[in-house]
Amino acid sequence: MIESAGMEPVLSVRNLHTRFHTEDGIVHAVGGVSFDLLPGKVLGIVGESGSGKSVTALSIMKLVVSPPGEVTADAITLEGEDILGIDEVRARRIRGSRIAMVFQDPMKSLNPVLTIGRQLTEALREHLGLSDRAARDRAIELLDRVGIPMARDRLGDYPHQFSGGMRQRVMIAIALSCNPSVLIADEATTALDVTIQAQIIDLVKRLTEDLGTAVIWISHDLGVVAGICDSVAVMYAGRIVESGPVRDLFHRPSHGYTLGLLGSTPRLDDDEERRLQPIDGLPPSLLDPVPLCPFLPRCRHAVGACREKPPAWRDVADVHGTRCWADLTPYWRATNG
Amino acid sequence: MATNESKLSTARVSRRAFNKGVASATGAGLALGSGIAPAFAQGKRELIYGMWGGAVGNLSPVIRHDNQAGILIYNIFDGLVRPNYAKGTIEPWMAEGWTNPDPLTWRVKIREGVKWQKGYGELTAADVAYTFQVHFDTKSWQVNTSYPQVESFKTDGKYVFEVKLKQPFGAFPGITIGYGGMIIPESAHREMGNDTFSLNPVGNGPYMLESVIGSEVILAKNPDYWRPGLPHMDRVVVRSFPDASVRLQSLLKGEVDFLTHPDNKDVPEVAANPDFVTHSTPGWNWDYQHFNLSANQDMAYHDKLVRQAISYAIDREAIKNEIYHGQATETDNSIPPGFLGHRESLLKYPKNGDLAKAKELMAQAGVAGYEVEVMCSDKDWLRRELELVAAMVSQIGINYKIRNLDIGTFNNLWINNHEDFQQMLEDITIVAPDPHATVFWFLHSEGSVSSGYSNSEVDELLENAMATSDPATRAGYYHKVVDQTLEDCSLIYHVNANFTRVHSKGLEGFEPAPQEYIERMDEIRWKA
Amino acid sequence: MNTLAYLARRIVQIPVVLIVTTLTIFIVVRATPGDPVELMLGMQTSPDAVQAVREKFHLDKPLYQQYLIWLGDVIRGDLGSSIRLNRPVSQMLGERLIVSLQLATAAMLFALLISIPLGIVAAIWRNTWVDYGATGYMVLGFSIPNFALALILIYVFAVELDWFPISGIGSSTSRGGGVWAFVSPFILPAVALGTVQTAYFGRLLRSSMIDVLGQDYIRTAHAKGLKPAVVIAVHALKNAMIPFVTMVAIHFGYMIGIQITIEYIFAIPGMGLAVLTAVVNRDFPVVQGFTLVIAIFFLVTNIIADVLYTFLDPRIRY
Amino acid sequence: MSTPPLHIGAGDPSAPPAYRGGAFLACQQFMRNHAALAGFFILLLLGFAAVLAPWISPYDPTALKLSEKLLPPSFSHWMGTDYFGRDVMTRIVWGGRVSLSVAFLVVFYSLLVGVPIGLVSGFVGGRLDNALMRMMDAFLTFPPLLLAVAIVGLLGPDLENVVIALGIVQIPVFARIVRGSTLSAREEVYIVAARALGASAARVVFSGILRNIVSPIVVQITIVFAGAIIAEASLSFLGLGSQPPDPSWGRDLSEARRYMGDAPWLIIGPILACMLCVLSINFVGDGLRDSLDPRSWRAKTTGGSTPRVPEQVTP
Repeated sequence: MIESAGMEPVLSVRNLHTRFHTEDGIVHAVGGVSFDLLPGKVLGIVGESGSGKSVTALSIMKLVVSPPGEVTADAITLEGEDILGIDEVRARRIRGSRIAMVFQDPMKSLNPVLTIGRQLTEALREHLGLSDRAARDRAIELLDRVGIPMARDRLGDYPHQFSGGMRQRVMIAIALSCNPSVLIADEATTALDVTIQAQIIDLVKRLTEDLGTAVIWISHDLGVVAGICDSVAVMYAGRIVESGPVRDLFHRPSHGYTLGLLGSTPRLDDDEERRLQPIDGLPPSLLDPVPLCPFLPRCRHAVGACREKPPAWRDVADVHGTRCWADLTPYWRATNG
Repeated sequence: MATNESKLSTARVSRRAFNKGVASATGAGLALGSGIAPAFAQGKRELIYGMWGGAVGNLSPVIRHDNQAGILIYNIFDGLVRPNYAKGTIEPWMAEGWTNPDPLTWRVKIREGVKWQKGYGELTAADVAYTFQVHFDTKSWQVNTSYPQVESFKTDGKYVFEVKLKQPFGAFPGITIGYGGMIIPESAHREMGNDTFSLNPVGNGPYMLESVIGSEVILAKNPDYWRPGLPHMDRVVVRSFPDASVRLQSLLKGEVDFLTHPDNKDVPEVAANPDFVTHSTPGWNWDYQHFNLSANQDMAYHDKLVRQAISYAIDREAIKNEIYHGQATETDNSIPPGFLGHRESLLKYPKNGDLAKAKELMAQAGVAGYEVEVMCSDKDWLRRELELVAAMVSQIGINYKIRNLDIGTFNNLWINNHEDFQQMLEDITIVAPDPHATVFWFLHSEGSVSSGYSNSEVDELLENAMATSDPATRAGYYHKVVDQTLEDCSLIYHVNANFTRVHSKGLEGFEPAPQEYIERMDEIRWKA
Repeated sequence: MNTLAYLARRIVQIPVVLIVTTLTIFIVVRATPGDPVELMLGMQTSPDAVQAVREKFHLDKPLYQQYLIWLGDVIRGDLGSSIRLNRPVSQMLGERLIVSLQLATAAMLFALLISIPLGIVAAIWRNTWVDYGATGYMVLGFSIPNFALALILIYVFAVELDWFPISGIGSSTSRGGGVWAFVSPFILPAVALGTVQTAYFGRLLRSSMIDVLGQDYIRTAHAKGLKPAVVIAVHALKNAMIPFVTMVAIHFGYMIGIQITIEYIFAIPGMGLAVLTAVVNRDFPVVQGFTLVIAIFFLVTNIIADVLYTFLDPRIRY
Repeated sequence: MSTPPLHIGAGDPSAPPAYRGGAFLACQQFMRNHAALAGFFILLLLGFAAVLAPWISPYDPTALKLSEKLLPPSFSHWMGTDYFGRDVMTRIVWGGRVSLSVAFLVVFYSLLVGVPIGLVSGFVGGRLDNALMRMMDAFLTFPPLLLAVAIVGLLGPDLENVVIALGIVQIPVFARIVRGSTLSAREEVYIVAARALGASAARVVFSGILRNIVSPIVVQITIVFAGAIIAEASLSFLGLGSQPPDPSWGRDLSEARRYMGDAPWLIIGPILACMLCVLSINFVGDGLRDSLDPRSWRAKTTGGSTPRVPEQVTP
């Protein structure tokens, strides 16, 4: 469990479970996730696709439709308010104003038949009750901030008249329009090419620092996570298997899966002959989760304990914990690496 | 035998009719859903007439028109003569009288002081001559129907019209100046021309044409009609209802005040309905099976014994009850009641047919059975009748292969090229109240609608009947003709269908006519 | 600008299509056995009576010449006159086209009134009993012949309950009376005629709504915290409407062609019945004149449908 | 030192995932759709009833028995008798022969002509496409019932002409749908790839494009099939449909309208038959459309991909 270091977390999640009742049985997409998000900080959530990253975000945003979905947790508190049991009307008031989200594919995330201006000012009018005039000005200001040239006369344009990168900027403008305290970016840069990725990452860092917005950055790309996040949580098969400060985690990986991830990511400062070691096998079936460590079948560093009892959470450093029996210290690297 | 279901509806109808009656009497006749225009102060003077069939055609007496248009023309124009159905005679009308100085000359005295509508002057003999001339100039259908015997014609003074005939013609009053007696105003026709005249005809009858929009024709009262105080109605709105049962339901709902041609099935029920008056008069028409004797020589029906067998196999009473629901009279000859020369409806063939005799005749003819194509037009009750008849004749081995055609194809095969059909079932409305109009055209070998049947003796009898004008001798001739047809069976007659009209209880002044295309609306009025 | 170019190209093509249509109808009707004049003149026609009328309507000339004469007249705006009714075709058209359009509009309004909510509801609560109920009703509407439905409607609503009149469209009473007198005769025919369209439109809107609701931008709209009604009405519907409106426009073009049975039952002076009587009586000028107008109407509505498509969907600029 | 892959809780690991052809998966998917299954069996039933009519019908559909006129539904006459005393149920079974055969032939002919035209004009494009489409437009502008009247008038009222009359109007409908799908399919990468591999135009069209536009065609087949049954009924209502004595739903329906007050079962019988037939066709159509779409095939959990979170998670 990541304990907050003194500051009051803006968002804290305790034991979040999300299940889907499908014809083939109950899919445990998220199997007990807990974390805290500190104000102004960026928490990365990393993992393969299907590991429950996006479902976790959608569960927090209360966007999972039930049935077939079913979201349970001990507590989800946003700015001190428990948003677990609130009704749909209250949830709707929070979405977009207190907590906002940016999605992966900018090409499809904007409504093709509505103008950019309309999609920008909607949230403003809904949550802040701004008049059309005021909303327009705010929208132009937002577009300027996210770096869209000639914002004033682009309001009337349609999404298909914007490039991928520009659209993602608009998405960010929309998300930050009501100055939310938490921004969730679900694979926000995955669909963009590398140069644009870097611009978007800088944009998010700059804006969140100015506005003091806390960010949950969901990605499967360790490089991006390293660039933007303060701390990281590694998810596998619906559970957080390791979390801690980003530098700590990269240099002192303490879970077989984290090690495997790092092993399969090329690094600039690698010497040539280091061969990448892919993780073989397939992610486990989420139908009937096994009490043992879910990564066991694919883990290279499994020890006897792994096969007998489920790994308990243990702290490796003051804010860095893992759920793995193996002692992976031999694989740690010097911090200056 | 009205089932309780219909009693229920009757009760409901009467209450609704009662409300409507009260409302209209007090001039506030806008009942929900009833189409009656608000009544006038001094009682209603408007009638809505539910017409059968589709839209009404042209309304000029000098251009071929269909039966529906005939009804309207009959109320826009008054003819030279008028049939008296009760006495079965021809009465003077626009013609005050006519004399027959010699067998080939007829002089007709025109009534004086009759005005044309819309100020086109007075009706004179010149108009009559002009009308005949238009028929001959435009080679209209009447030349062959009503004026085949006319040699020449001229006016003698302002009010006398003289006609010279090629040969003596006893039926001159009934046909030449009867069916052919609708006169048009020379001044109006010359001014408008033939086509425009047919769109806004100018007549001398009780009603003027006000408008024709879509399938609705509005007739307005002719202010200077030659019979003072008539007609009682200011407006007659004629609306076409193609579907018979819907037409009747519109009457029951009060959307229509008067209709003709209801579905025969509903006649007994509506007759029992106290809010409506039903007239079901024996009509001057008949259903008949027609054999194409001018072609298909190899077909068995060319043997008259087979035809007699078919006539014996027909249960005419079943046709009357199952198809016409009692609204018809069985008959086996072509002269219906009310015609000169009528003796009995059924002279030779029993009402329920005689299957044994039919089989015997088939054996005599040495015919075990055969298949024949029988065509029928698009009249739904005739199609049902053909299915019934087919079942009857199948009992003596004859298989009627039914071919129901649309009216265009049907008439084309029957009227115009005579080769391509074997047998058919049709009904025919007789145009003039004289046996000549029915018997001659169908049975004379040169008759316009002959089926290839030629019997010199019958031809001679027909020509004699046409030539004499003494009714008794003409009747005698027609009796012999009928006896011969009963023997030859070139046509097998089934029934004379009744002509039915139904109107709301509040109306009076109707005079039921046995002819489909005559509807006298000059004396119709709403009861006070 | 290319929308106008596309429009121009489509409009230029209309005459070509019309010529093909009218030529085919011309040949089919002319080839049907039965000569209109003989049919009209009936039994006791004298040969020269027939000849007189044939000359009047150019029927004595060879077929291609007749077509060219007719085409020439049409270009000059003269549709000739009916052989059977002896009335100018254009006059008959004038009266009946309005009635047919009124009936088509009434039926379309009814269909939209029922199918749009049904389609949306069936899409939102898909695969629940709401969806099955709505789809079941729509398919029912699809599978009952409109004349059978008309008869049942008349029997129940006009005869037994006496809520609506049976006839009266295009009649003096409806013109003369108040609004209700004008509207009421349209209700039952509109329901009878519109029910089939309800099924088509409902199913189409349901499937296009389901597609749209699955799109990412709907999820974005929800993430923005917009009211569900706004998400459905603005975001989803505007997208789902694009194929829907096109289909509605095309079906409106069909409307006149399939009204015959309803006109027959409700005694409506529309175009269908007039053309049917004309075909049966081989009244060539009427058949050609009316089919020409029906074809023009169909093509125009098709083009409107395409233009609507560009107007509604900003991504497509032809 | 890699540990052997251990399938935990994923069913019997030893059964190799047998390769199952698309057809099998389509059937599997179709079986899941209960409505489609029900529709399919009803259609089968109607088909058998129509084919076996002479042997299974208790009464002769055309023999008149005036003594038993207008009897209400009873044990001996499940749907009562009509105005000539004929058993309504028998006439519906026999009527099915006419209506179903007309509908089947209409679909067959319009498919036979419409699909190739659509394929050619969609695939070839350019001036040929424009010409073909304008011709199709011309066909589409014919008022359907009027064309039927003219053709039945021209060729006579027997069944074949009714089929031709109704079929002609449906040809452009198929042509336009097939053209639309071909146009979009032609742009798909896999088609371009096939052509890049040197596949002949014919192979590309018939194996590539045709297979992928089967589902819109199937949906249209059900609509045209249902439409044909109703059109035959409308034609009979206008007096132009099939010839007596063989019964047809349309003609019985129009004859029955006169007895709606006294004998309502006369009108209910044909309507129910019509609706049952069209409903089952539509359910089968929907079922086929879903099952023919590979995306919707889901392999059972033995082998195959892990069961994923359902596609549509958000409201």
